[in-house]
Amino acid sequence: MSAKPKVAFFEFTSCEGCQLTVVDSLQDHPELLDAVEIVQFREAISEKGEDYAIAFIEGSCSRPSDEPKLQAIRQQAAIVVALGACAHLGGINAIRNRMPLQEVREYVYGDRAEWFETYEPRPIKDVIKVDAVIPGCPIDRREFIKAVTHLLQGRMPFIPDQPLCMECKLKENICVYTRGKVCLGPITLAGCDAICPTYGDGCEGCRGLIANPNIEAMRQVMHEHGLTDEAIDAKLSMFLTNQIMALEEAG
Amino acid sequence: MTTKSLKVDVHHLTRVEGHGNIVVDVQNGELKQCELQIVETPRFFEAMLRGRPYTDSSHITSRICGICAVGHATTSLRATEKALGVQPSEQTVLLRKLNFHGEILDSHILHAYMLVAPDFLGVGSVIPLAKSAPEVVLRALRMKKLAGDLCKAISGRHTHPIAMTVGGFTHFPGSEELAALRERLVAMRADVDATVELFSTLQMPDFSRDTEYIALHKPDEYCFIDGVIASTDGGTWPIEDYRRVTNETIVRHSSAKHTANQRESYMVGALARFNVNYDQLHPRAKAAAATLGLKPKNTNPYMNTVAQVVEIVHCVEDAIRLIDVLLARGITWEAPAPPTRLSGEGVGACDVPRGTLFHNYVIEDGKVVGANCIIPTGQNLANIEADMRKLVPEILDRTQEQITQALEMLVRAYDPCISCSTHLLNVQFV
Amino acid sequence: MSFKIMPKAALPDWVTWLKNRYRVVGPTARQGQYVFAEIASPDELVLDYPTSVLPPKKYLLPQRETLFTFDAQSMQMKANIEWEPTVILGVHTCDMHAIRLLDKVHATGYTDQHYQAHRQHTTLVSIECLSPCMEHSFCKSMGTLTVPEDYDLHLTDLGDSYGVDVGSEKGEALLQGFTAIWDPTSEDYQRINKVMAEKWPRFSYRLNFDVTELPDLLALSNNSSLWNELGDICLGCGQCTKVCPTCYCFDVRDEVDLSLTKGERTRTWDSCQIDRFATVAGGHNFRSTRALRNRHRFMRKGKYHLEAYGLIGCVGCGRCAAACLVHITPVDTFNELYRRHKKGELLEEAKQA
Amino acid sequence: MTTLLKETLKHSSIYLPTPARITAVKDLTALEKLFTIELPSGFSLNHRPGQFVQISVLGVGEAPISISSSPSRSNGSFEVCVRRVGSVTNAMHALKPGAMLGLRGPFGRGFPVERFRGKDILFVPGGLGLAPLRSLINEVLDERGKYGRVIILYGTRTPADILFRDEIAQWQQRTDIEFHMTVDRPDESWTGNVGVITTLFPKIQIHPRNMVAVVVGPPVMYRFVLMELLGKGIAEGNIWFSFERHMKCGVGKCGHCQMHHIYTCQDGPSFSYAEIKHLEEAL
Ligand SMILES: Cc1cc2nc3c(=O)[nH]c(=O)nc-3n(C[C@H](O)[C@H](O)[C@H](O)COP(=O)(O)OP(=O)(O)OC[C@H]3O[C@@H](n4cnc5c(N)ncnc54)[C@H](O)[C@@H]3O)c2cc1C
Ligand code: SF4
Ligand code: SF4
Ligand code: SF4
Repeated sequence: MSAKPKVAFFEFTSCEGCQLTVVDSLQDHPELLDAVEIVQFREAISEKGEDYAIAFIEGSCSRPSDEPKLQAIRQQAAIVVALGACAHLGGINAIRNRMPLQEVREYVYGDRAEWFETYEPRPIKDVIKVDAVIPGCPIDRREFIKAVTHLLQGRMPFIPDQPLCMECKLKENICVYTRGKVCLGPITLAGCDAICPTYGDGCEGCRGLIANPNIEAMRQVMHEHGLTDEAIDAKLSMFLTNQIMALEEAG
Repeated sequence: MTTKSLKVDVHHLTRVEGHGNIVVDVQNGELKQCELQIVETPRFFEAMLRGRPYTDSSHITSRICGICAVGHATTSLRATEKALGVQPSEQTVLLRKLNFHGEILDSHILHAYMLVAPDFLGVGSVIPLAKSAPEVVLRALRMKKLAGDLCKAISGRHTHPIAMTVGGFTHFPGSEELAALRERLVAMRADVDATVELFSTLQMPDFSRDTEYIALHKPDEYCFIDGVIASTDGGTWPIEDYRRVTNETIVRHSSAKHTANQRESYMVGALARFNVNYDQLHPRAKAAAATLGLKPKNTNPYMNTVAQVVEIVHCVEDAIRLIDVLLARGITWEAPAPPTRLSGEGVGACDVPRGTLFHNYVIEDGKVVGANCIIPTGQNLANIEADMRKLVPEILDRTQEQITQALEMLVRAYDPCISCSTHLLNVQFV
Repeated sequence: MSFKIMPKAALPDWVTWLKNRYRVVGPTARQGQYVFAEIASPDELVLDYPTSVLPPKKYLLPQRETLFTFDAQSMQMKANIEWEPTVILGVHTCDMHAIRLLDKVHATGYTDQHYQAHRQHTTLVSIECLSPCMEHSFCKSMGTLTVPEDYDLHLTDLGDSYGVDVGSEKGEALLQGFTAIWDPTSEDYQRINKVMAEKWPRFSYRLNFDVTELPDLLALSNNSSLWNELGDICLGCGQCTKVCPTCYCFDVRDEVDLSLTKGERTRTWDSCQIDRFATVAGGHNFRSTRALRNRHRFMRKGKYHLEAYGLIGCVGCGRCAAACLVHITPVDTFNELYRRHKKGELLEEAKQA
Repeated sequence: MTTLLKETLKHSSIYLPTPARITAVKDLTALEKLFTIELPSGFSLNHRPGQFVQISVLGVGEAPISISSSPSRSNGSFEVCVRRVGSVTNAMHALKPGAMLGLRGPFGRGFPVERFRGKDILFVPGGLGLAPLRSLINEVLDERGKYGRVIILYGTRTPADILFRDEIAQWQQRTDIEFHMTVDRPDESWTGNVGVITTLFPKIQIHPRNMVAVVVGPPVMYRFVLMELLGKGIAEGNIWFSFERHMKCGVGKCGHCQMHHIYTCQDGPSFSYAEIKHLEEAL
């Protein structure tokens, strides 16, 4: 690609941790600023260009009035990339999707619930067409840079399509199950370098499910390691609520 | 007296975390409307914690904010630990403090260099700055990397720490790793000095408004974790009494709630900490404050950024000290301290980069049944509006552009974390 | 070649002595398990370890390895053949058999120079297993409880000393000039005879049939419903293949810098248990179910390798069984097939297919 | 003159490609392009029909691609026909004449052409299968006298998928070739046969004793064509396929192409039915 592609960053319901990770990626790759032209990035810059070709969207869509904004971005951008678990899966925001919406609203806003607009948080692919995903909560810095090189090459970012256990074992981590904890590694996509198990915690599934996951077997394993059905449900709903609800719907 | 009319409508303020609008309406010299509107989507974190195992809370609430993730996690763990009678070990306490310094450094460097400095250096953002003053940007990136690496060594990563758990840690840094970080921190002093020098040359707008400053306080250290709530207006409160200090109210133009203590509003954050805890600062930080022309009690909110620079100095020095203590003790791979009960209520409080943060949980049989989080920016909102109300008339003779910029810079000086502050809740525990 | 005795007290000195000449790796403790790692000081070495998480093959076929670096603009390419004179201490006999198979694979047909470079500069110091290392190992059944002939040095724990069998010149070189060893006395011979005689009863045969029957048993099992049963419980996580000392499949990827010029092509361990492993363009997956992928793995271990390389593909180390969260194990799988075979079920199922 | 393979083997790594230049690119369909690749001077390809090369776009990756030109016509350069399906193949499609690629190979054992001499040959390419088969077809046509009847049955999904139209036009003209074509789904312009490839079989006479059949196409096609051929009494050893399997190395190491104990890249990709009929995973 000859001219620097113009890129823009947008955020919807999110913690902005993924955008922060983008900023952090400059620490090791300041040349990123030579490779692309950032025309919009509200968290970090005041400039505002509307002629972007690649849009990175962070955050889930969690209210109807976000939808037209997403559509406007889709209109402009040749390539839309979902940045992080919120945009990719609905993320942590979707924990509440198994709870009755009205109850959730009233718990937090009491009798003022109607003041604030919301609905079930969803991945942006449920609202607009998404061309590529950079998964994770937050995204992985190296993977972000890699994804940008792929986009510069004119191809879609390659995201590993294998379970996390594969990466975890490459690092020769001690399986967290043998350390008395549970982990969603067997059903979660790799690519984060198994960072949670590496630091002694079980994977929470932030990168989303592998293709054809064996959820039933995963539940069985967690059961065997002492989790109640309720605790298993909690594990599977940290990041995976929407994906698992979709699987349930599909039967 | 001017009879000027003016409408300022900054839609989606940039270089802050989260979505906020500034709306000012002056008609014939009279200030009709002056609001910082928080238009971020409501997040419902408190509702999301309910019914889940207490071990999830820190991981979920860390996702309130990507910048204060360690702060949220630490506060959450403290709330849970108090609820369940967990006594963390001395090593845990030390590691948490060190981790916290990493986050304060990371956040302050980001704010001071990348979000605020462009305003003073006449550029729109860090991107043109990278061209016009590459050494400044590279220095910021270098310092920020070290801050991030500090967090990484202790908890796996800064944004959404991994190894922090109720009662302790699930992973420990090696002593070579700590020693290497110490060496880098020592070497970073040159960058820190350059930072002090840079900010001592930036002319902060001349504005002041006396208000109540609130921060956590401990007599023997510059406090970030635990302590008591202290006010420059006098008085201390145990953190369990946080509701008596924060007195939240709902306002319609904001999906975040306003707070007030002994006056109509109060301020939290670096400047508040500086005003409350000046005595506990590291001598090098006090020296830096002198260089920067910052003395307690300072009532210019624009100086919050300068107070952050002072804290950068403090945190680097204290991090070196903490590493020395840790290395002298030796790191042990210890199991997290266990809960002594599975039901209870607890309040955790930390002074995170942007100010005092409270988490309050009620746990029953290991499950969270009630949660309340009060976020620094939420506490600052009323104070920011009060500042704006005082500032606008003072600068009404300027152009609309200048006024807008002054207001933007004012809000930015608070380093608001809008995505954090949108929880707006009115939770009554039974 | 020869047989020597080294007092245990001399081991630290020997390790230090080796460290001055080689990169020395061996089993070390990590959070209650053992991993092969570079030995920084002799007291880190644990020679009587049960088993390691990953087999020592990682020094011959690293988890990630750069094949070559390139400049995409100038089309300059430079092979990355890496090696470091390395001594691997404390290799169990099962892993020695596995390395033998890897040697065969990488020398059959085209030569893989990357593997060869590592291999040629590696000296293997194996150790006699005197009791089963864990509940899952079944080396006795697989015939891997004795060291294959091509060892360099082989240690046997004789109590306060090690018997040191020298198997090659490479092995000999590890002792050249090290003086704290001596020729065995008749007492030493008696001791080694005793140790060796006593070890056998400690191990049991865990396959209910002789391993020589395994390939034929598997040949009959193509249509067994057992594969579907395994497929139902298998998580498809691929851990079994990562920890296996005889697995060697890899994936290849390019990485390039942001200017799209300089980069490298790397290979990474892959796994046939992963969904897309056998998928081709157009989307056809030749092993589309976990059942088929499980079948492939066990066939490879018990049959295909024998046909392709003359060596059986499983060395009975038991790592895959220990790693499997849903308890799929070679022993249970093979025994269950055998049981079904005896009941005539396999033939029945084959006929129906 | 050295062969590309010898050069590949001389490298310090079997995985190191040799740079080569694209000299021509021709659109065949919306998805397929024909690339002419020039070997470095002094090199010959010296391949057998049915063999493939590993083509690299540095920075993107490597893919196994069959050699589409015949040995007799691969003097200093050769042709490959590439369908764009993913990263490497898309990257190739973006390349213009003059661009550089990396080459390794040729790999695989190819078809045993000598054993086909004197026999009637039935070619059954389906879709992209014509790309590899074209190498063999042209080899046979260039040595036409050495073979018996030459029959080609070509099937594609739609008329738009037809490859090598110019050459097909020539084949259709020739009286020494029996050529039949079909599409699964016709468009308005199509006047020929409609239906899957097996619907062409009734159009030809087969004497099984003297016939070799070579079938290359998508996996789904093989079973049906095989049944047809066996039904006509053609010997199992005379029915040949070329298999596509996922491949990463091309030299029997990466394990991806393994079916049973056989490495498709080394032992194939061409196999006779006799060789693989007992292999559960082959067809
Ligand atoms: C012996 C052989 C000869 C071939 N000849 C030709 C040919 O003449 N013309 C042609 O267009 N194609 C040919 N192919 C197919 C071609 O190799 C694949 O289309 C190509 O590898 C896809 O690579 P990619 O990077 O473009 O796709 P990717 O982005 O890697 O993936 C796209 C899809 O292709 C699959 N795939 C990836 N790598 C391979 C691989 N190495 N082998 C098979 N499938 C793969 C993936 O699983 C995925 O489904 C041949 C394949 C083989 C094995
Ligand atoms: S995916 Fe995680 S890190 Fe990224 S914005 Fe969402 S909550 Fe924050
Ligand atoms: S280990 Fe799991 S939860 Fe942790 S970052 Fe990786 S995918 Fe996300
Ligand atoms: S198949 Fe299992 S038991 Fe056999 S060698 Fe591999 S890991 Fe060890």
